[in-house]
Amino acid sequence: MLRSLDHLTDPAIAAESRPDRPMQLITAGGKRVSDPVLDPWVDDVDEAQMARLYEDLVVVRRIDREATALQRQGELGLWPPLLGQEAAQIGSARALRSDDFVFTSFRENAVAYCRGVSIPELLPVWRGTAPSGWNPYDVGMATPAVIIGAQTLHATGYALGCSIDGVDSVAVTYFGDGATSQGDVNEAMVFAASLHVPVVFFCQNNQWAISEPVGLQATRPIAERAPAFGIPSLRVDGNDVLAVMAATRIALDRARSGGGPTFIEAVTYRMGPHTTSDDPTRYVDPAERERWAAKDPIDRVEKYLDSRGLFTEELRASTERAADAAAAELRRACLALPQPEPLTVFDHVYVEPHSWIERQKSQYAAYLAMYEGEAE
Amino acid sequence: MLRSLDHLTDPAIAAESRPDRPMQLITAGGKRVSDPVLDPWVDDVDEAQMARLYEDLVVVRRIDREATALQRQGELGLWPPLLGQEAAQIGSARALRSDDFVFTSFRENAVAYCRGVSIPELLPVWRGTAPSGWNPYDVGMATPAVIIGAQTLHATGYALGCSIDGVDSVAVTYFGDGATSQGDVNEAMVFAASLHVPVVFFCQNNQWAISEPVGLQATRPIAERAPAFGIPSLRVDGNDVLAVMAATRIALDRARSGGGPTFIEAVTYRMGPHTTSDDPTRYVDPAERERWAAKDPIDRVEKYLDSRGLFTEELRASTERAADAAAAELRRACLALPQPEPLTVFDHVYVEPHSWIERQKSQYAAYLAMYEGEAE
Amino acid sequence: MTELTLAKAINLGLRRTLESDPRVVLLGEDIGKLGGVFRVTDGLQADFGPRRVIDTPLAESGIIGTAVGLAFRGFRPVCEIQFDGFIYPGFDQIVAQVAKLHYRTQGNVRMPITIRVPFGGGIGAVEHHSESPEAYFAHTSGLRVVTCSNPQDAYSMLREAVASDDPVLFFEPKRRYWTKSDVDEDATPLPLGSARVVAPGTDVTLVAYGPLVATARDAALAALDDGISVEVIDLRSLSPVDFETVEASVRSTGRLVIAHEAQQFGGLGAEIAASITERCFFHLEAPPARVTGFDVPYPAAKLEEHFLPGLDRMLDAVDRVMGRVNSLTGWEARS
Amino acid sequence: MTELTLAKAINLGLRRTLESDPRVVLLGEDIGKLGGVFRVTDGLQADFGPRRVIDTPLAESGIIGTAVGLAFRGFRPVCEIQFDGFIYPGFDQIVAQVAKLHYRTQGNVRMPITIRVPFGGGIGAVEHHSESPEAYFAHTSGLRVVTCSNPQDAYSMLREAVASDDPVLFFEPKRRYWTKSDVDEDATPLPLGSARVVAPGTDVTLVAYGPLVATARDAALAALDDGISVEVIDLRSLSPVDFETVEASVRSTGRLVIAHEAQQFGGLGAEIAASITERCFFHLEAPPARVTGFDVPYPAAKLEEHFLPGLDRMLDAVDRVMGRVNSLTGWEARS
Ligand SMILES: Cc1ncc(C[n+]2csc(CCOP(=O)(O)OP(=O)(O)O)c2C)c(N)n1
Ligand SMILES: Cc1ncc(C[n+]2csc(CCOP(=O)(O)OP(=O)(O)O)c2C)c(N)n1
Ligand SMILES: [Mg+2]
Ligand SMILES: [Mg+2]
Repeated sequence: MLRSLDHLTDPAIAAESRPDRPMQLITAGGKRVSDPVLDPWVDDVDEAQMARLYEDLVVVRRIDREATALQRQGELGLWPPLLGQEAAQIGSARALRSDDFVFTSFRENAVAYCRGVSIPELLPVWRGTAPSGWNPYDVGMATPAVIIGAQTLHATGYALGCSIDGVDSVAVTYFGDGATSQGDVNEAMVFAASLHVPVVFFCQNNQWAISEPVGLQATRPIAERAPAFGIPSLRVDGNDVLAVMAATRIALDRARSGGGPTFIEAVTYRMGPHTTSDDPTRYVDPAERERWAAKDPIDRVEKYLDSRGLFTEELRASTERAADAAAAELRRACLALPQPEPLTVFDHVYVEPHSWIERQKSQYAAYLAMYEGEAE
Repeated sequence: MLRSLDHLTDPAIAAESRPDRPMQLITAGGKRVSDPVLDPWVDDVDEAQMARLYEDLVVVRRIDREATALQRQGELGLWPPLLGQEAAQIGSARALRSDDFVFTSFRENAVAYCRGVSIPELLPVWRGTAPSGWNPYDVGMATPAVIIGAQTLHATGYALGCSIDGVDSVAVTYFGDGATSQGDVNEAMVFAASLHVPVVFFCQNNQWAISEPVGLQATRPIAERAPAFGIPSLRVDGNDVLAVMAATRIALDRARSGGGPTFIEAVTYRMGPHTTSDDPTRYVDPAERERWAAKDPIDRVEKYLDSRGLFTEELRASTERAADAAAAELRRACLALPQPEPLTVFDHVYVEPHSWIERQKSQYAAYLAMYEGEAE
Repeated sequence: MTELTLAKAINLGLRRTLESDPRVVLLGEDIGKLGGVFRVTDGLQADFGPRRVIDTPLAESGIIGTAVGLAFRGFRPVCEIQFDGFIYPGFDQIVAQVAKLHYRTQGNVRMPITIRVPFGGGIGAVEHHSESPEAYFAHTSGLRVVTCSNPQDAYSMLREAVASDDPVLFFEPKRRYWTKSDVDEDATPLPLGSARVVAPGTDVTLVAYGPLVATARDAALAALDDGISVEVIDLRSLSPVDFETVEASVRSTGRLVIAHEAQQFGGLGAEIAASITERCFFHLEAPPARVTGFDVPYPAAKLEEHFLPGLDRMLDAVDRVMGRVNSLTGWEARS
Repeated sequence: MTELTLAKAINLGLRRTLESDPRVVLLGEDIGKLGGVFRVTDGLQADFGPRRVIDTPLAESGIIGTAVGLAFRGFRPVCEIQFDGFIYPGFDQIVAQVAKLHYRTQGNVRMPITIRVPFGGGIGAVEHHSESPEAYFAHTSGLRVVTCSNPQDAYSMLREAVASDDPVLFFEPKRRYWTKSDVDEDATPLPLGSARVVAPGTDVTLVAYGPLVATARDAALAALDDGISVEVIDLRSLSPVDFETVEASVRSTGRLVIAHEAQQFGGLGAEIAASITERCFFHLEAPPARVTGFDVPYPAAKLEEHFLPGLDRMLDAVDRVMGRVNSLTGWEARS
């Protein structure tokens, strides 16, 4: 199977295989088209699986919408919507094994969902009740990295660990188009190629880094950069859940079988604001957004299923029930998040005892005792 | 003339035009070969100019040898030999205009020589009498950057300034193969491409970063990386002074006429130790070094001149006189460098008065006065 | 004289600077159409064009390194770092290049670069958006470090920072961006390196800067109710520190409290305490007290009120240097 | 018991650690065949292979970031930064990731990373090869910072640093790499966070660390000739500082001098002076004195003797805290 990627390591041919139109399996209109590179990697995806992917897409969009609403209502401090990027995240994350390990930026809530992060665990960071929501070792996914690009090196290091350990687990890192300008992301590619480690670089090119269009970060397609570092790359329609899954499987398979790193550019679009604090009307051309709305990742799966007679009322209803339940759970969990105890501010700074922190903590405890006493 | 580079912006074709053998005009055996891309750029280089380039090569090698000797004799704290890289530095630096501005690493003493840095000015950094040896504005060249890769961003910024000012001066930055792994160098390419500024990235791939072979930094030819950032690149025989000059002229011309950045990889070899503190016997394969010795940048020019009947006894003798004179001046200047005055340690920290430094300085002056008094 | 928010005062300062000096250029992420995430550069790209107000690729080392090259060519770059916690990828260029190039070139090359950094907490943000990294830069020779606490200073200090031939780290107290007060463009500013006594007092000197100056003034008012007269000094400049002003105050009060949001260990409070102790040892009635953020990473938003030194903790420290009962005496009794 | 140089003692420590813990891996530039520019890793790649002693590409952020990923997978990476001045490109990964990940993940992920940094001056080097950046890291919550002054400590502290489940910045006094003395592999080491009284005394407490401990001991001997008994403390740990040991000493001597090579403003001397003043105010006979590098970029080699605090400047500070004539009294008389 690896052979199918051989051509990508030769940049001369690779350039040809990455035309302006990214690789696709389901068109915006819901038509299944064939792609000789991708097809073999999803021939096991049957009707039931497509229905499950559909449910995933709908549920994570609903989670995202509900979280956005909670922020608007003042219940979350901030939320980074993934609206429009559902297929890129679901298609890739559903291709992973539980022993793989994922290092993301902060917009990858659908990836977290696929990894098994529970809905309540998505919230503490954004409600401000804790610096993170889950134990990375429970789900094989680090908590979000806010410093743009930093996590790509962590994935490279983790992958180095996998290869030292001789296991076929893979490290997968998610980052944006803007992140590709950071030194760290380029150093990660240098290290990954040089150390030949099993890491997948998954770039969601959503066309924006806050207000900056991707053209300000890169004058060539982003997927072109990796081969020059010695890392084959794939440019895939990021709104096509099936194509994304196929591309990710190719990359994972290469990694597991000792082929080293692969880079995937998933071409998608950020349909919402950068975060709930952002005002995209200042910089987004509504016509451009409209064009992308026509390529919606969920619409096309609906149409595809429908064209096969699979978009039954039962599927629609069960999916809606699942989405409703997720939204309700999100809201309930959000409001139920406990206010942290004051002295926990001193917890987990160090593993081992640290005289300075311990003194500060006990002094602050005395402070609280004294003034809480006064207040009573 | 720019047309001649057009093909390089298409990576598919560019890959073809950069075969394993870098572009060449004078072979290791001293034969003038033709290269359709490079030829037109050096058709003005006549016999007299070739003789001058020859003298440059010999003189800078002699300066380098003498400085190395001075270090061995304890007169310099350190010296980074450029042995083997004379053609890469002379060929490129002699292509520049005086209003261009150069940002180098620390091994570019031949570049400094061409920029008009006087021989005594090369030494203070290495003898430790001052943090730098010349005024950058006198010669259009920053003093060396020791932090690997940092200067590439400075060149990009300077070039941005040129383009804001609407002048056709060019910023040229020199760095090594090892430097290409640093985030800064990659960010410099991102910025240069995005801002479309007149900068030339000149990479001397001398096969080593201290003890690390270039294969540890890059699994693909270094010249391949730039096109992926949107920067055309040229891969040239760095031991061929004429080919290097032609490539640099191409890049400068592109920059001056609004074509933006160009990347040049000059393939050469570090024939000496990394610095005089280094012990390359720990890691260099003598056979490899021998193979490169056969490609010596000076030998081939001698042979080339000889084949044209130009390597006259007169040229040989006058060149030797020039080299002797340079070496003698170097030695004299080195020994004559003054011990800096103690209180100059406080000079030039700030442009404007700074209360804290002024107090420290006057307190240290009192200290010196008191204890120098005692000592008498 | 116009009433402006602190953010708008900086915006006005940038505008006037762009108007009066053609060598000034602005660089940063999202500073163009968006006007920066805090709108501090709002409207400037529209009015001065994309070659003077430059949206850069997303890389802080790139921003600072590019500014260095511009300075080499005689420009006066003003860089915006989007949030305090994002300055570290640019740390090498700041510490090894910006701070040292004038020294390295023996005075031949100047680095009149201003690096604007919204800093500090109190806005309920996620990680990396509430930090106070000023001590790193104040410990770095070759840099000037300043911060403002009110719109008038924001305006004038920004202009002085850009006019300075030295590199200046300009820390903006982000939780005070929306503080409003009068700004007089023609007012004669204090020199950039000087502190200001913002409330006179006789018993205790309370030194603060940036976002905590307002809190310190409130604390001084509250202390007065308790019969303690607190002199509040707005430090303004963190490198150099105007020790003359602090020293004069402490010589008269005999007591010093220093407040900052940054972590305590190795923070500026230590330097001020140490330097003032060196200079005024025999005038001190009590050891200088520090009221600071704790030595933990900046915590989650719902805990930040415990991390941040507020009015009550300042008053507790005032009690401490006054020799009154305070939490430390309580602690000593317990331990 | 073997006589070893400090460099060889660290080499031995690394070797024993590699032998006893299969999760230890070494990362750095030129640490393989070359054995590092100071030969601290000499022979280790040959004996443990290139998958445990890894020559990395030339990028410090890459080295630290890769180590973070390895730590995520349960490894104990030991990174070498070639020289002090090259740590800044890795600053973001250290400050924003290594230091914070345990806190960020609420204790779920540990970062048992050791970052080895040859530091300090006195070797006549070019720029960026003689710096003392320890205060940046000591001011960073979540990191431990230590340094050694002799071969025995070099060996045991390295082993303790690697064994620690917290990230440790391990500063190696490069100009003492060739100091020789006995190393006992079986000696029971002091805990990593503790200071050590290396010469007892009664009049003045002199605190030093790393390369200046030897100078401080010499100064104590010289002071004795002058009738002054100096107690020398080797700080060893810079975060946390073992204030109990320093405090106990100052309570008995009443006088404190702190010496470090790093620039003074905002350096560790300030923290120690401030903290000890807080704790021992009424025991102090004089304000704590600091003997440090000046607040200038590290100067050219031929000037470093003026930058570096040597024995004479230490004695001058001892005179100062003893109330004897010293350069500061001279300065005060002049100004
Ligand atoms: C080092 C750093 N600089 C700046 C920021 C502020 N910031 C947060 S997200 C973002 C844009 C990221 O764009 P991209 O990588 O394309 O990811 P996207 O937001 O589109 O998912 C910026 C500039 C940051 N978090 N970290
Ligand atoms: C940031 C940084 N890291 C490490 C070093 C130490 N160092 C000096 S030169 C060098 C190798 C540079 O290799 P290359 O870029 O190929 O240039 P060359 O020495 O071959 O001219 C290294 C690692 C440094 N100067 N700066
Ligand atoms: Mg994006
Ligand atoms: Mg090299």
